[in-house]
Amino acid sequence: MSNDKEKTEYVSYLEHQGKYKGIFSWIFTMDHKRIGLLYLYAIVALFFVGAIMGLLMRIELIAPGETIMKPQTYNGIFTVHGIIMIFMVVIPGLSVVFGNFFLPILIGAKDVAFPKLNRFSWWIYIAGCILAVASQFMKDGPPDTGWSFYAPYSTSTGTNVIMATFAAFVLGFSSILTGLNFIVTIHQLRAPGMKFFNMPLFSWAIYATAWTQLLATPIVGITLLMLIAERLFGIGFFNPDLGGDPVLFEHLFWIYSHPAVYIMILPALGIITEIIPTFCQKKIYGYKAIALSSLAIAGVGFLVWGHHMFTSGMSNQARWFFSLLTFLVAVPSAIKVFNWLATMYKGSIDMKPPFLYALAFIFLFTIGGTTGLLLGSIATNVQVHDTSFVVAHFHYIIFGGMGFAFFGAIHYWLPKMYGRMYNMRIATIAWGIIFVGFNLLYFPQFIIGMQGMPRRYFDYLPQFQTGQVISTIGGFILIIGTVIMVYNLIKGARSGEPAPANPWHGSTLEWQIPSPPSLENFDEALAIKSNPYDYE
Amino acid sequence: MANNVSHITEYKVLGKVFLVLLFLTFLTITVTSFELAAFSVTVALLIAGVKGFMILTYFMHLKYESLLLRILVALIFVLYALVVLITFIDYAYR
Amino acid sequence: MFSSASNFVHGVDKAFLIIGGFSIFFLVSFTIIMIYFVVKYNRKKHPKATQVKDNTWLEVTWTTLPVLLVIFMFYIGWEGFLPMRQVPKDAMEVDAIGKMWSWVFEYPGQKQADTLVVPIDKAVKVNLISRDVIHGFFVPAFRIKEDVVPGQTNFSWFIPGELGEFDLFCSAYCGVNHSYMSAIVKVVPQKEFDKWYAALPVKKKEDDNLGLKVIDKNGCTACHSLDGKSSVGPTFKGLYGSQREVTENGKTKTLTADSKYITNSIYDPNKDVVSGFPQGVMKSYKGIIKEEDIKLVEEYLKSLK
Amino acid sequence: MSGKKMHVEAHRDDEGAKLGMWLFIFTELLLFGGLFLVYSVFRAKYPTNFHEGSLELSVTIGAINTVALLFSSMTIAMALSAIQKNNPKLSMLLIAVTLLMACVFLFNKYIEWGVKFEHGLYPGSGLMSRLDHGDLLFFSLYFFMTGLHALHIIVGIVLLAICFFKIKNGSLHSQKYVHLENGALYWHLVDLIWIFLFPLLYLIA
Ligand code: HEA
Ligand code: HEA
Ligand code: HEC
Ligand code: CUA
Ligand SMILES: [Cu+2]
Repeated sequence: MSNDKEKTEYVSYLEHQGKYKGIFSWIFTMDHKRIGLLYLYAIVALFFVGAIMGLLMRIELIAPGETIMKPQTYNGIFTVHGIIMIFMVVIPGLSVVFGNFFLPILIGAKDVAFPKLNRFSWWIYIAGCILAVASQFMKDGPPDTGWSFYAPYSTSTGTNVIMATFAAFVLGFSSILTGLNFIVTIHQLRAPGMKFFNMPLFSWAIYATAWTQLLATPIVGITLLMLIAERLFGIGFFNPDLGGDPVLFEHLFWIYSHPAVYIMILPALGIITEIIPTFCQKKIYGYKAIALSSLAIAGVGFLVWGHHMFTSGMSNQARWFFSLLTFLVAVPSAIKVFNWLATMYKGSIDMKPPFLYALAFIFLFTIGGTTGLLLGSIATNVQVHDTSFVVAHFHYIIFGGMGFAFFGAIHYWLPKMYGRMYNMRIATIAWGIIFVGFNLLYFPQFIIGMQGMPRRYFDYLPQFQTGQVISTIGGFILIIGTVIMVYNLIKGARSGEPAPANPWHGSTLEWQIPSPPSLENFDEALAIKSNPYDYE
Repeated sequence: MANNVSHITEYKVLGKVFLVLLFLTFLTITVTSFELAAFSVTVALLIAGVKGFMILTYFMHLKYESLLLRILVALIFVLYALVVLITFIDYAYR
Repeated sequence: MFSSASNFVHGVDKAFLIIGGFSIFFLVSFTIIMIYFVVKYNRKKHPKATQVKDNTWLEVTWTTLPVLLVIFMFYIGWEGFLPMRQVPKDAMEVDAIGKMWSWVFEYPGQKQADTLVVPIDKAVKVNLISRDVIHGFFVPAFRIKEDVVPGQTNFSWFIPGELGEFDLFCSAYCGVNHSYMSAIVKVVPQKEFDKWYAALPVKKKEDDNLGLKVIDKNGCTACHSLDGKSSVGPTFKGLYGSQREVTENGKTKTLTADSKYITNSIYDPNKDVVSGFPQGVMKSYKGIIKEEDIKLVEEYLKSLK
Repeated sequence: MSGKKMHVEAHRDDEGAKLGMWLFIFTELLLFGGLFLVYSVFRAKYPTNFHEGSLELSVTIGAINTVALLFSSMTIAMALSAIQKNNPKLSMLLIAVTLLMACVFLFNKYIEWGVKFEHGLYPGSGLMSRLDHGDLLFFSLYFFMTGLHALHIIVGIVLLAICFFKIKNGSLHSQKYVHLENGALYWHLVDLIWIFLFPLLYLIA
């Protein structure tokens, strides 16, 4: 593979001098690690914007009636909160940050298959973000449709829907190209000797995610184009006044957006699968089962979209079919949880922050997932559909799942990415505050949801106030914890103590190279283990 | 990395495939001009399916590609068919 | 739990209890297991991990058991749900008409009310009709919910089992005043219902003012009152000919509400925004309301002094 | 730091590039797949309107276009064979023929759409909004699907034209032809989609 390269001195990718200098060495970089960091910064910034909007909603909801904003503003805020969080933070999220940074390293490659394409995806991601943010400030005001853009409301409201949907389209394009890139990378660039079943499980998760991105995103792409055409020309696809069918829009939207939730969670499951064996110093239990369950989730996950539409007037046959499949798709997730617990059994457990996040993940994911079962059961869905129970479900599983996995991943890999260490004590304290705040914030929403508090409500009846107040308090605790965490991480990355190459005694490939890695990742030939989690 | 040596398809084969496709096109037009009612959709889609298959196998060289790619292509069509079928579980029973 | 407010409460709450029970069971046992492992196998006490071999039987078990369990859960849910789609033949039919931010209930014999009054212990079938966008018909106490989709008639039904008043919410997001689109379901004894029904006035003949018809058809009254009250948009009363203070691109100016102004307000509502009202709420009706019809609207507005 | 200036040294992976192209084709198939799904739903809902709608379209133009695309598909496949056999001249000629056919297709499309536009039938026109529901949906779908397809034709033309010039300046040759291979794959995809569009829009009665 390599030509006669002379032994070179080690230079980290952060210091490497390329063709461009200064800021351009980042904007024009083709290095997968730098692109990963660029995504990280963008995503953290957007997450911050989205989180502020979440808090604004919480403040508004602290008491019935108008508290700090008008209904129209509230509607704009939850829409934009949803669009930012879903399309710009969690869908790309883990796969573009940690997938970009670590996928090539984990499989022993120098870079992704198409570095230029990778850079291009990053550019259009930014273009999409700019479009979406701009749609907030354009003349007609922020879109107020909810992130699901349901027709015919979205075809008739006067707000800036076209720009927001177009932004989502552009972001989808970026997502497709990233997925494509990763699939080819995994197929073509595995280090010699590494078979599919020798790959670390995070790569498997990325692989399954990438397929979902590749195959599901085009459907929402075309749907959003149809929506735009509908608004521009009145072509009638989704407008019942013109013979169209709004439920068809729901179908098309969820054909994408249900698989999209697995785009969010699969890499998170993969990261937890990396963290647990490392901190237990133990081989992962049931490697094959975990690898295949990722594929199973991605595959079956394609066919259950109708569970978002149980009350839309679908045929009864469709209702039971989707409900049954929804239940079945929960099983592979359950298998993963069992395997993680089995991995901890007789391990040698080190309670470092990444592991704490993994534990919290299992707890929160179980709550989020099992409330998913309550949503998937038709009888109970009728009661809690479109109530804050759903809101609690997906915050638990997205923020509690994907979000905590993100926090765990950054605590796990920060020493490798920056070559520095953060303060463990502060990290642990921040973890505790975040965990408490999180549960205070979302748990009450399950209860008021079951009692009938509808979602997307600017105002509510007095009987729901207790829950709403607790929830708002939790929101503030949560944000305190997050700020401490972020501060600690930034400080660590900039001026922490230098980190050794393998601070956690991990066994996968990224720990066998210096921290931070050099430009080409691997300057020496490496030995591929047949099981990446070999702690013998 | 080694350069792959793709299979080279002979001009003659391509020409023949084209003739078959031409014939099939002619066939659909004539068949659908009869009133076969419900069948015309099926027949037209069937013929289109055959044509698509020919293009995939010969023009797009799938015949000479790796088994993996062939399986993937097949899976995409299966997946799409499933999505359509499942959507129609709703529409057919409304 | 298990109130008798409607005939579905039992089935739904049973599903809540069973599925929720298993969920809590798993949550609690996972948590206990995690804590136990974390304490027992802590690195301080257990510095070297014991490698454990995969056990195929264990894996097969924890795959098949959950499969059986979820199929059982599915069945419980289906069982609780199915009655919601099986309406008895003798059910009384009421149309629930949702339009932006209010409900109207139409009883047999062209009688309309804005509260859903129903007799106790009698089956009621509610036909769900939307005049504009998707709404949701949701009565939490009865455990029923179904979307009100324009262009298609969905339905919901129930047998109320308790006297009293119950909240009815719009559950599907439908615009600015989504959270105010609520109503009351009032369950009364049969006698009282009969009396109430008899007293209910028959819907008045549609107003034959052509301009008002256009306004009704396009749902303008969702935002514009005809009687001087301010709601989402400015009232129509006394609008025509008055001086309007509007903002365009941040600049405030005063215009006279003449024919041109009305046309512009309908075709390009976000250009001159009336002070004190939000921008972007009213959509453009270009291509939806024809110019002739706007003339009719104007005639009508002139009459609203 | 010699030899490491360029991060990704000119490492070539034709196999990977081709796999990438196939994956892209998958997304394109599903993109149109979404439209076909919409088509089938509305066809099931308004069978007679769709029947009558398809009678309005000229089978002759559709058939000519089908043949043009099939023919171009053959020539581009031959162009690939030619370059593999180290015959750049012939390859360029065949690409030129392909491009010509593509232009014939677009010209026909232009005529077809032009007639409709003259009759006032185009998305957003006054006539469209007065049509029957089923007819409106048929023509909306017709314009949307053929429009998107035509867009793909144009992209294909650009891709193949690039290949043409690459052969001309010698950067695409019998040892390095993956660009042409991918361009051809894309072109076949465009053809493949048309093969389904043609009967569904023009023929099925
Ligand atoms: C990361 C994102 C994510 C993930 C992974 C999931 C996972 C699941 N979701 Fe969720 N969901 C969302 C994000 C997500 N969801 C969002 C954003 C919405 C709202 C969209 C909107 O309307 O705005 C939503 C809405 C939603 C609905 C529609 C609600 C409604 O509007 O009426 C339903 C209904 O079935 C549902 C079900 C499920 C199920 C069954 C799973 C399963 O995959 C969960 C599997 C996990 C477990 C089961 C837990 C682990 C296992 C155990 C603890 C062992 C015990 C379990 C068994 C024995 C099975 N979700
Ligand atoms: C990733 C997904 C995600 C995340 C993380 C969140 C986070 C939060 N969301 Fe959520 N939310 C959605 C996705 C998400 N949301 C979606 C999809 C909807 C549906 C929209 C719709 O209906 O269409 C929704 C809807 C929604 C609602 C319901 C609106 C309604 O139906 O009426 C509410 C209400 O409370 C809410 C609140 C919050 C809050 C308080 C947070 C908080 O957790 C935020 C707290 C965040 C922090 C504490 C982190 C702060 C970060 C920093 C401080 C970083 C500092 C950074 C630097 C220094 C660089 N959200
Ligand atoms: C979703 C709410 C909504 C609907 C429906 C709506 N409007 Fe409005 N309308 C508004 C708001 C808000 C304003 C004030 C802001 C502005 O000028 O854009 C307004 C302003 C106007 C004005 C200018 C009023 C003034 O005081 O100067 C006219 C005239 C008007 N609307 C006519 C109509 C007509 C006719 C319809 C129905 C075909 C209609 N509106 C439907 C919300 C609505
Ligand atoms: Cu009507 Cu919400
Ligand atoms: Cu889902």
